[in-house]
Amino acid sequence: MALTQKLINEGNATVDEMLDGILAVHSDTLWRPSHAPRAVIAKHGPRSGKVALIIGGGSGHEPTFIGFVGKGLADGVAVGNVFASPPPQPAVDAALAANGGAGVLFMYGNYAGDVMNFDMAMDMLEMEGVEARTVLTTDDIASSPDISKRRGVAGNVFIFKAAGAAADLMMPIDEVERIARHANARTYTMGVALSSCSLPQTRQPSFDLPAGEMEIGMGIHGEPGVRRGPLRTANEVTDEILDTILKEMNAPKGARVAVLVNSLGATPLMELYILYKRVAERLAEAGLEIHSSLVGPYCTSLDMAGASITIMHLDDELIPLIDHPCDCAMFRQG
Amino acid sequence: MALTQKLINEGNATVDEMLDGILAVHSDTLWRPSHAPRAVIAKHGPRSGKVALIIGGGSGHEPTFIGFVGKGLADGVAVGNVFASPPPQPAVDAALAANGGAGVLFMYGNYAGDVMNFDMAMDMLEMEGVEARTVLTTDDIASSPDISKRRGVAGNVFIFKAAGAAADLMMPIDEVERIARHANARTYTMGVALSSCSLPQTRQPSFDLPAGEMEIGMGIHGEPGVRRGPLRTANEVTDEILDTILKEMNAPKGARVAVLVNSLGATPLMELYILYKRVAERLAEAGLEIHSSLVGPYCTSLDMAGASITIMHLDDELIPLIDHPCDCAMFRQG
Amino acid sequence: MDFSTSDLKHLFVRLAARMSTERDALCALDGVIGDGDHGIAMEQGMKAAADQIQSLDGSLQDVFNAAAKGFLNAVGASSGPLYATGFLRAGKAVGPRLAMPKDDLRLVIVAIRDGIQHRGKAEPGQKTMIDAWHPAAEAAAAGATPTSILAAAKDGMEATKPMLATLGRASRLGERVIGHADPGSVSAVMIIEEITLEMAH
Amino acid sequence: MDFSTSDLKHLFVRLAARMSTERDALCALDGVIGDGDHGIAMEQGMKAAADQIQSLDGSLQDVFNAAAKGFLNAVGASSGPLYATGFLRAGKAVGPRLAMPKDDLRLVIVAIRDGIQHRGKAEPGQKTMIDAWHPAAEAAAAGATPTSILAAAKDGMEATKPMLATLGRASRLGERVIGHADPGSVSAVMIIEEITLEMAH
Ligand SMILES: Nc1ncnc2c1ncn2[C@@H]1O[C@H](COP(=O)(O)OP(=O)(O)O)[C@@H](O)[C@H]1O
Ligand SMILES: Nc1ncnc2c1ncn2[C@@H]1O[C@H](COP(=O)(O)OP(=O)(O)O)[C@@H](O)[C@H]1O
Ligand SMILES: [Mg+2]
Ligand SMILES: [Mg+2]
Ligand SMILES: [Mg+2]
Ligand SMILES: [Mg+2]
Repeated sequence: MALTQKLINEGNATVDEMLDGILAVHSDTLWRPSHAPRAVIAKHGPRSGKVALIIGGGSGHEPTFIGFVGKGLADGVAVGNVFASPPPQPAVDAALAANGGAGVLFMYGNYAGDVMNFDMAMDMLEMEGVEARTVLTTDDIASSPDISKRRGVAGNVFIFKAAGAAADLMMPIDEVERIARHANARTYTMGVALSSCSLPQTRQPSFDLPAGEMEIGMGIHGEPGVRRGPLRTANEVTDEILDTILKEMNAPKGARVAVLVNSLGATPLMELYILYKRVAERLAEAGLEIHSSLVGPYCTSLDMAGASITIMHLDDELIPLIDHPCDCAMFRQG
Repeated sequence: MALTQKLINEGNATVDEMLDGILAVHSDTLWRPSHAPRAVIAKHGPRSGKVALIIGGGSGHEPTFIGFVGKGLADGVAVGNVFASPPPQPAVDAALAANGGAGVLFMYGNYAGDVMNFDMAMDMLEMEGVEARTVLTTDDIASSPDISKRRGVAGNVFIFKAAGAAADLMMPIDEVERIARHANARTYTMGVALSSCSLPQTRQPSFDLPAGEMEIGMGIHGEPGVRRGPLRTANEVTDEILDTILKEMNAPKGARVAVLVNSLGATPLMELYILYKRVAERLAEAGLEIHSSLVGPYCTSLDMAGASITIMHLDDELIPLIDHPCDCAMFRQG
Repeated sequence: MDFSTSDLKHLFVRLAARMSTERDALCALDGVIGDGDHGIAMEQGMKAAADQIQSLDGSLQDVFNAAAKGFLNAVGASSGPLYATGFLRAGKAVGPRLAMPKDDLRLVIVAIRDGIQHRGKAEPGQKTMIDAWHPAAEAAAAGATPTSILAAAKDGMEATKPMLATLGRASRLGERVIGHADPGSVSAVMIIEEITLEMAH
Repeated sequence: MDFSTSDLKHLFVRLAARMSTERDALCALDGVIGDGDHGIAMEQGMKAAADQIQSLDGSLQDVFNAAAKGFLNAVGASSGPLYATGFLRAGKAVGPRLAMPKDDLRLVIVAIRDGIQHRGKAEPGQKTMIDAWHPAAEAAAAGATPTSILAAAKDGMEATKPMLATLGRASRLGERVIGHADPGSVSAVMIIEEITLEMAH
C-alpha cells in the first residue's frame, strides 16, 4: 500500500529530531539536562519554594505537551515516543531538574501506559526523597460513563493551565493538587474524527474511515471512537457535542465558561471558527457566559482531520487562574 | 466522487460563518463596520497621524490575512471569498475605517485578481480624497525568474510585520512604503505540497497528486507547482529549498536572518520542527545567524498537506521592526 | 425585434443558471492550471448580477450597471473586475434606453471585450478569456451571424490549449499549461453562446 | 542441557528480529482496537533489550535486569512497564547463575506472567496480554511440554477475540472490540513461541 505523505526522515527518529528543532527554536524559554534528552524544562518557571508541575505523555499531540512548558504553566515535560507514554526515567529527570523543594505534581492524561510509567517515576522519586503526587486528566466525556475511566484529551490545556497558575502563585502542594482536581472535574471535552492518522514508522492509516463517515468520541491517539456515523454539517456536529457536554455539565444559567475549539491536526482554522460560531450561539441559548476562548490546534493526533470542543465550567477560583499570564514555547497569554 | 471531509455547513457560507466566529472570539481586538461585513479593523491600532496598513486577499489562508490585524501590525483587512481577491468595496471600507489622515498603504500578494481589485479600490479612495499606495509581496522565488511576476506567499508575515511596525512607530507614508519594499526585496520563500486541497463548495481535490509524489514550488491556492517529483525526506526537501533560497539571497557570512517554517494546513508541528532542525543546520553551515524564528501554520492553503520555508535577510533597519511587539488576533509578539 | 430590459434581466437569469450547471466543470478546469475556483466565481457573480437587477426599474444601461456592481461585490477575484468593467462598458454602449434592436447585442459583445481588455490589459494569445472574447467581438463588429460569432469564440477558446500563459496565475506554470484550455475562455464561450442565442431569437 | 547467558542473549536477538518482522501486523491489530503502535513498541523494546545486553558480562539475572531497563527506557507505553517488570521478575527467578537447566525456562514464563500481573493488575478475561501469558504460565508450572505451553498461549490469545475489554485503551470501545484479538496477546504468543523453542532444543 502507498505510504501516507509526510515530511520526515527515518520513522524512528521523528521524536528526537522534532525535539532538536523545538529546542533550537525555543532556546530562550526551554532547556534540557544533557543526560536527559527526553526531559525538557522551562528556563524561567521553576524556582525555590515553588511546586514543580511536570506534565507528559506521548508525542504526536503537539503543541501538547511540550508546548505548554514555560513560566506560569508547566515546569517540565517528559516526552514519550509517538502515542506512547514516556518511560519513568525522563519523568524523574524532569522532576529533579525542576524541583523547587515544595513537591512535584505530575499531571497527564488517564491512559494505562502513562499511569504505569508515572507511578514507577513516583516510586523512584520517593527513593530520592522527593515528594511527588499525581492528578490524572479525564475530560473526554465520550470515553466512558465512569469518570475514573475517562481519557484525558484537549481539556488538558485548561486543566494544566489552572494548576500551573496555582503553582506559579506559590501555592502549597495541597492547594495545587486540589485545584488540579477541581479543574479536571469541571472540564468536558468531546471530539469527532474525519480521517485516520498514521504513525511515522508505518505510514499507514491506523484505521479505515470510509468517505462520508466520521468517528464520534474519537480519542487523540487514533483509537476508534465510541461509534461511527455519517459525516454531518458543522452545526449538527456542534449540536451533538454540546448537547452531550451541557447535559453532563449541568451548569445553572449565568454560569461562566471557557471554550476551546481544537483541531486534531489537519482541520484548518476556517472550520474551527465555523464550529465556534455555533458553540457561541448554543452557549448563549443555554444562558451561559463565555469568559474566554481558544481556537486552534492545541491537542492534535498527528495528521488526523477532525476537531474537539472543550468547555470548562469556571468559578471564582478558576477564573483568575485561567486568566493568569503564561509564557510557553507554543502558548502565550497575558 | 466522494466529497472531501470537512466540518462546514453550506459551502458558500463558509467565509461569512468563519468571520462571525472570528469576530466572536476576538471581540477585544477586532471589529467591523456594520455596513461592511468583509472589512475587519483593529480596535487598538489605528490612530490619528498614523499610516493605515490595510492587507487583504482571499480566504482559506488563515491565519493569513485576518489573523495579522492588530496593534503593531495591520490596521485592517479586506476579506475575499475562498482563494479569491476581495472586491474593491471592503478594501475601501477598511481603509476609510482605519484612516488616520496620514495615508493608506495596501499590501497584498501579487496575483492578477488582487491587483485589479485593489487598484479599483485605490481609484475609489482617490475620489474620496484619501491618499493610497500599494506594495505587492513577491516572496515566492519558485514562481518566476522575473521578480515582478512572483507570487506573495508565507513571507507576507515578515513583510507585513516590518511595514506594520514602521507604521506603528508613526513613520510617514514614504518611509513605510520604502520599508515595505525593502522588506519584500529581502524575503524568500519556497514550498512543497504533499496533497491537493479542496474548496468548500466543490469538496473535490483541486488537482490530482499521486501517492509518492510532491509538487515543488506550489502556490498557496492549490495552483500546481513549477514541477512535480517523488516525495523526498524532510532533509532532502529542506536542502533543495535552501539551496535555491541561499543562492538567490546571496548573503555574506555573518548575515542575520529570520526564519519561518510554515504549514500549508494539514502538516502538523512535528514535521515542521523536523524541517526546522535541518534549516538551522544548513544556515549554520552557511555562516548565517538566525535572529528569530516562527514555526507553525502561518499561511495555509485550506486542508493542503505541505510546508514552506521563508528566510528574511535582515539588516539593522529590519531587525527592530521584526522584533517590534504586536498584538493580533492570531499572532502576538513582545 | 426589440431587446428590452426585461429580456436583459432574463438573459442574466439564464447566465446564472448556466454557470451554476457548469460550476464544477469550470472549477476542475481551473484546478488544472489555476486555483480551482473559476466556476464558483462565475456562479456567484452571475447569481448576484441577476439578483441585483430583478426588481430594478430603469434603462438597459441601469441594468448593466447594477449587474456589474452585483457581480463585482459578490466575487472579487479576477473575474469580478473583468466582467464588472465589461458590463459597465456594455451599459455605456447601449445607453439609457428601455429597449433596443436585438442586433445591438453586437455592441454588447464588443463592449464587454473592450471592458475586459481595459481592465486586464490582456492581448489575444496570452491564454485568457480574451482569447474567446476578442475573436467574438471582431466577428460581431464585422456583422457576422450569431452562429459565426459563437464559432469564432469557440475557435478562440480551442486555440488556448496549445498556448503558454503569460498573464494571471497560469503564467507561473510554464510548459505545464500546454494542452489545457483556459477556464476563463471556456466560461466566455458559454456567455457568448447565451448572448448569440438572444440575437438569433 | 544448559541455558547460558549467551543463549539468553541470542534469545533476545531472535525476539528483536521476530518483532521487527511482525511490526506492521501488530500495529494493524492495535489500530483496530487501540492506537496502532503496539508493533513499534515491541520492535523498539526488544531491539533495545538486545542491544543493551550484548556486551554485558554477568549472570542470567544481570542480563534480564539489563534487558528490562533497555526495554523500558526505549519504549514507555503500556508494554514497557509490563515487560520490564516481567523481565525483572524473570531475573529474580533464575537468580545470579551463569547458566541453568533449559527446563528452568518454565520459571521464566511463570515469572514474566507474575511481573506483568504485578504491574498491570490484569486478570485473565480482560482482553490483555495476560490472556496469553496466564495459561502459558499455568501450563509451564504444571510441567507441560513446550508444545502444550505454546498451545495454551495460543488458545488464550484466540479467546480474546470474543471478549469485551475492561482494561487499557480498548476498554472504552465497548462492543466494537468484539471479534478482534488483543494485540498484546498476539505478541505474547510470539514471545512464548521463541522461549518454548529454546526449551525444546
Ligand atoms: N489580465 C487578464 N485579462 C483577461 N483575463 C484574465 C486576466 N487574468 C486572468 N484572466 C482570466 O481569469 C480567469 C480566472 O478567473 P478566476 O478563477 O475567477 O479568478 P482567479 O484567478 O482570481 O482565481 C483565467 O482563466 C483567465 O481567463
Ligand atoms: N494493565 C494491563 N495489563 C496487562 N496488559 C495490558 C494492560 N494494559 C494494556 N495491556 C496490553 O498492552 C497492549 C498495548 O500495548 P501498546 O500498544 O504497546 O501500549 P499502549 O496501549 O500504551 O499504546 C494491549 O494490547 C494489552 O495486551
Ligand atoms: Mg500507544
Ligand atoms: Mg481564485
Ligand atoms: Mg481561479
Ligand atoms: Mg498501542
